[in-house]
Amino acid sequence: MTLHGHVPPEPDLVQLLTPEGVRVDHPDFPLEITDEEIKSLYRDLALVRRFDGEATALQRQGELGLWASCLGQEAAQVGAGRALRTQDMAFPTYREHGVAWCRDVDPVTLLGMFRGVSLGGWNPNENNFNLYTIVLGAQTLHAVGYAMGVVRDGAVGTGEHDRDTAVLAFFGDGASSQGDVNEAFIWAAASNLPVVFYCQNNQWAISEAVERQTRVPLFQRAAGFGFPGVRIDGNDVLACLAVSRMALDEARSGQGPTLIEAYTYRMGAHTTSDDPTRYRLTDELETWRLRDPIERVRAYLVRDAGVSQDFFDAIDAESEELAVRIREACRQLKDPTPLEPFDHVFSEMTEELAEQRAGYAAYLDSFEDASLKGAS
Amino acid sequence: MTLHGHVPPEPDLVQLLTPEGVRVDHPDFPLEITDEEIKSLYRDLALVRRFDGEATALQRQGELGLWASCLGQEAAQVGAGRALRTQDMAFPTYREHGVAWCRDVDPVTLLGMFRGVSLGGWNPNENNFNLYTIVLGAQTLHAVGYAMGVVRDGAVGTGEHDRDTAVLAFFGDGASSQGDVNEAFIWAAASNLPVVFYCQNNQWAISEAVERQTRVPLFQRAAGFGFPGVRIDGNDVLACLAVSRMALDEARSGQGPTLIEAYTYRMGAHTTSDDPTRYRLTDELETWRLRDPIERVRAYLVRDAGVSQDFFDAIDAESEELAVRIREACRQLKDPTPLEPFDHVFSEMTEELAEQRAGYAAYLDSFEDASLKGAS
Amino acid sequence: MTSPLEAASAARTMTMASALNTAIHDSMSADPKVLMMGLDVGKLGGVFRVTDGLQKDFGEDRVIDAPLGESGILGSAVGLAIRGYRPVLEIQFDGFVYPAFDQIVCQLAKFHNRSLGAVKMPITVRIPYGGGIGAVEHHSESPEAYFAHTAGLKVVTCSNPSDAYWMLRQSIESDDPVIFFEPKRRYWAKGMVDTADTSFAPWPLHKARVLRPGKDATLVAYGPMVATCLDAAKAAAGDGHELEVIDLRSLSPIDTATVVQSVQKTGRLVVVHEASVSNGMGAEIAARVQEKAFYSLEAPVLRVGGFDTPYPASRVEEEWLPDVDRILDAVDRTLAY
Amino acid sequence: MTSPLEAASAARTMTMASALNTAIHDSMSADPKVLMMGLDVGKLGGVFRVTDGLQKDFGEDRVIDAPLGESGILGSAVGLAIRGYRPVLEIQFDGFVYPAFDQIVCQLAKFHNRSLGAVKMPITVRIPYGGGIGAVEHHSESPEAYFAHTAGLKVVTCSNPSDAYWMLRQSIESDDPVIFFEPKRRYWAKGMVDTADTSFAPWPLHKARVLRPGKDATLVAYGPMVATCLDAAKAAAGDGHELEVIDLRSLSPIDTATVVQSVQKTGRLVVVHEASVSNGMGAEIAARVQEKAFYSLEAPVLRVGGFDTPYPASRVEEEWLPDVDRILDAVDRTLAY
Ligand SMILES: Cc1ncc(C[n+]2csc(CCOP(=O)(O)OP(=O)(O)O)c2C)c(N)n1
Ligand SMILES: Cc1ncc(C[n+]2csc(CCOP(=O)(O)OP(=O)(O)O)c2C)c(N)n1
Ligand SMILES: [Mg+2]
Ligand SMILES: [Mg+2]
Repeated sequence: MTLHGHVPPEPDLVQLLTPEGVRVDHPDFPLEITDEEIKSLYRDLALVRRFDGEATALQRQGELGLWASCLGQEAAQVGAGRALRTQDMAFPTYREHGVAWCRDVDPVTLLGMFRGVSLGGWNPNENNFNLYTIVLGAQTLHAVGYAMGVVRDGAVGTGEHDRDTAVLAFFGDGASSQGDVNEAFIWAAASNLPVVFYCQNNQWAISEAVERQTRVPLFQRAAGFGFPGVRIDGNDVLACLAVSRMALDEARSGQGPTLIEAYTYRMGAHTTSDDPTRYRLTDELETWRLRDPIERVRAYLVRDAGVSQDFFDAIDAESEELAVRIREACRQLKDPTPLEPFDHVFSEMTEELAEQRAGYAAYLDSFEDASLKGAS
Repeated sequence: MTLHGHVPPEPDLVQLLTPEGVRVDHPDFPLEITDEEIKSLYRDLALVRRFDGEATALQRQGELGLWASCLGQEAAQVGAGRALRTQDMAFPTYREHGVAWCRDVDPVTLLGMFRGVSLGGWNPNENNFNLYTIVLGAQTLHAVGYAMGVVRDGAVGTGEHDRDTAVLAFFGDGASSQGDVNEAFIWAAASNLPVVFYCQNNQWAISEAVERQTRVPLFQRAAGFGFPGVRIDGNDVLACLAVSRMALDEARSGQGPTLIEAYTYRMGAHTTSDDPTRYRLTDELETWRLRDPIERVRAYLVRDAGVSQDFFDAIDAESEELAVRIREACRQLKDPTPLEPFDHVFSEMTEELAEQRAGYAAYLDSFEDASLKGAS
Repeated sequence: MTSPLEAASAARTMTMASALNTAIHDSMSADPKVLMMGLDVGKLGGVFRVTDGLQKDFGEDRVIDAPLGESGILGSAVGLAIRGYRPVLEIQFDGFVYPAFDQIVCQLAKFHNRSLGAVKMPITVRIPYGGGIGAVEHHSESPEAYFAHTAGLKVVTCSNPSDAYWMLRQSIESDDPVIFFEPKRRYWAKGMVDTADTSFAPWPLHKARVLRPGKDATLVAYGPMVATCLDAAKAAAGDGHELEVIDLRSLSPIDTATVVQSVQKTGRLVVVHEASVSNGMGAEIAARVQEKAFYSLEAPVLRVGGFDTPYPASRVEEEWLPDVDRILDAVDRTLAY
Repeated sequence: MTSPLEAASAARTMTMASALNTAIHDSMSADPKVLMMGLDVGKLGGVFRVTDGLQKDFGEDRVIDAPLGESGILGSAVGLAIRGYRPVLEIQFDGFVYPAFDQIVCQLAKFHNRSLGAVKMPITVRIPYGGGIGAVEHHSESPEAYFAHTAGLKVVTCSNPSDAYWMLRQSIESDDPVIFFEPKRRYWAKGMVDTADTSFAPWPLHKARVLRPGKDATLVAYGPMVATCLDAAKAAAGDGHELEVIDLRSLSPIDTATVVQSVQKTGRLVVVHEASVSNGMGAEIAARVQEKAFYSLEAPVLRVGGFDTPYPASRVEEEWLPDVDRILDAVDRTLAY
């Protein structure tokens, strides 16, 4: 024998709806779902895409400083987001606009952060959707700590539907290389915490292909830490929903963490600041276009569920309304005043900071007296 | 199916010499070794134990500030240490006195660090034995970087015995939870580096049992990152030697990283500052005493290799000489002068620091003038 | 460890370590959301025994031996706080806080701000710090300035058992993150602690305290150097110099007013700390005092601290660390101006 | 990117980004041990294109897209240095250096010392820093004081393309670790760079430079604030005040002498930086100047910097950052003393 040279078999990718829109069964992950529910998922997907596209447009128009598009990842996000129960808590990265949507976070609030009127600015505990976290992987440890709290609150394994709580931690293929993410795995395993780690492997971390991070499928990492991992077709909203549900259920019932790798693709640039033509081929894009997460649902609905054009027209109209609403609301977002940065540094402003603030206020006033700043 | 509930089979523990001193074969890890070589390993083990015990005694006598004993881990260290070729590089923690021994680092130099006359103070490139690293896990990334250099130097996979170079990175069961160690796994796997990660699972991280870090055997973690892992009887110097050799050979030949988990036991306190009676039972100690790494080699030598008492007497005498030598040398280690801390901050002292040093020198001189310090 | 509640009637003499232990105990008794987490804080009671007995009293769910990762300790504490808990953390030694630096600077310090005040971060990070105990590398450092430079953190340090008790209780009660530096070489120093004081906070957490009045020059110190400065003042008194000694206590925010008032009286200031001088706390205090007491200063503010070198090997640490002589040397220099 | 060696004959106008790129290129050409490593530094050429074309010229072995972990980047660089390499590292943005803080403070800064000089750490850590570019959180910070407080590190920053080129080359040639801060909002500012200057180092790496002489007050700045201070000085000249502007360039060690000399002439000093004021570089400079130029100062050293808050949302950053008006306000205050 040698130590090296054992090639593990290529993993299954759990799929319940093919790119062509054919509903298939998976022996391990059954999903009971009505066509009405699938229509509702379609609506989510379509609206998220529209909102995301509008945000990209707003950035081009100079209304946002930046936008990190989730184009192509809508199924991965909506599938996971719709698997959550109200009491569950989600810890997103900066790209989970589809999950935010499912958690009823107003898209305009998200825009506020990318416009630069706030650094986040929503209450994580209001919709059980944490603030976006930009430092890669940091939020996975927050998810772990939150889950420790859940356990201490006795909100795991009671069997009560509205009490048992799971935590869903998002991260990307790139972030999987951060120490924090691996520490989160360790903590979750060692204390058997109710955390589902949800890695959207969109094949890229800015310009670095996932091969730069790992030479084996990412979901396999979980087994090394002692909990299950599974790779799913991240462009198949049904697979994402089914597997997320099962993992969240098992977390809530006290069976511990799971790692889900949603195999998907970042169809857009990393952010609006990025130029992907510098590092990837359009071929790849074409391949993935054929696996579009929305088209397949539409194909299924049209062909197998007999959904009429009216339904799609209505959603188009709703999308358009949404776009108009957020566009206008975005433009009307108020800039912070010069003194607002002092406001929430501490729960109560320190004397030291109050003094600094007062000095700055007096300085600003001196311009009002002088009637304009910049005249000196 | 459910995601959870699949219990992996308990791992094999590679063993070539039983606690009773019986030589056994392992189908995957053959070891060709003469009795003369085993006698030489015995000598290493015995001298390392003597040196380590002497250091503990020196600490008790107030000659050292601290000592981190390797008692019980001699086989894990000597087995790995003797598997190294001259050109290989070892990155120890703070407990690898047995590896230092194999690399011909003078024990007295190690004592200097624990006495407090230096912060390390040997040249890592002289014996290809890095400085002790106290910050847990940090050295595993240094090993990775060093291995990147090895690859860039074309010192991997050439087939030249004295050129191909492997890197051996030590860490403990506790340190396995640090982000750095997991990042090191990621880097080594992604770039297929010639690193052998060598985890001495001595069951404890100060007072924390290994179960606090992981619920599955540590060697399994490697597979999740895409390289082989193997658990060996860390108290069996032959297993340690055989498996380390194979892993280092495969690293040198360009087959990439391996994780070896040497399953062993910290027979002593964490350090001389520690009081293990507060957190562990003596039962455990008794169990492990029966697995002593040295006794089994002695039993084998006496029973199966017909080694006479003379051999053991000679080693006892050599041990005693060693102890005397280091005891005396330790007491004679020179304290740094007050100005020495300024010496190696930079490769060339900055003007700023030179000024600070001059100011302090003048201050010290003022006492010499005044003939004593502390008189003010 | 007897709970102070059982012995409420009177003040007691205790070591600083014991005062800290009692503070955590009392905070945990008072509020079920308070948790204690760190390495070896359970059965072992921490390497300095500051958490001795707490796991026995409050169970493994509230006194948590963490997996071995400082980033994990800080990051999970942030998550616990989002869920409404008030974690008290122990970093085993000063030199091991850096793996957690990212979570401290980017998350702990900023989360409340990022949420526009919606989420509080009532996390206390206890860090035994400073040198003089003959330890190996990374066990004797004074990293306080890194944290004092980080907006969103409060940074305090105690110099005696009574402050240890009360300042730790106040820190745990604070809704903001507090980095709580414990001068490890003073852990075994004894002092009176009145844990039954009903006014709870005998002294505001962020206020400095004049420990010894004097008119010739002011010494400002904190943590381990306070006792050294008091010794220096005693020695100076023998030479006829009356030094005012201020225990700064809070490093962020800084009670500048107390220092300035003193300097307005004495006209001379020496700041003392173990940390390397450059960009240390002494720089900030000097900068503030020269600004706010410009016309009062009869000599420049002088700084006595560790040199701008890595903390040295322990056999030379006593030479490297500020001591009475080096402080008096600075006093002589300021008086000579 | 044309190698400057091919165009050695003359000075050229280039952007700071291009000057940095050329510096790395020339360093890599000059010494095969120099490597470039970071996130997205390969095909993409870095998010700011500072490493544009380098991978094409030097191959993937020497221009390395790192796995995504800053601790890994720093830690592996330390290992490369032990093996004899000279890594140049790119940290993508200021706010992402913290996961590497432990490796920087405990290893990079201390390794040479720990080895008693046996091992050099010729590692350059490039960090684009500072605000004013309308970015989201963590992309606009100024963490230089953390590093300047860390013994064993050298810390420098450039304010113009020529310094960018030469200081980076000098940093890469240095046998000590250098934290090299690049003012990202000035990446596209242009200036003359003479890469063919045979004297190699037109100005010592750790020496400050007087950019504009003046007699009424001194402005000390570095990196992004140098241009702002020059603007302020121009505006002040209109009001009849002659301000001397010093580009500090090196934050550790600090060229105190140049600053003190200036203050001895002007009697007044304002220090300007983007970082939060408390415990920032301004504190250290104030502390040194009041000590070394005590009798020359006619007014206290004033500091203009970011407030003691987290870096704010970008729509208010221009108000938060020091600008010409805030600098002139401080100048007015110091002149009024
Ligand atoms: C600690 C840290 N380092 C660097 C960055 C800069 N950065 C932002 S996103 C990104 C790539 C992340 O890739 P991945 O985790 O795959 O997520 P994706 O963007 O593809 O959704 C990088 C390097 C960061 N945000 N945090
Ligand atoms: C980053 C860091 N945190 C904490 C410590 C303090 N510490 C020293 S040894 C140790 C336990 C290490 O356990 P393990 O890795 O199993 O190695 P062992 O001591 O058993 O050989 C701890 C917590 C440290 N050295 N570094
Ligand atoms: Mg990605
Ligand atoms: Mg151990």
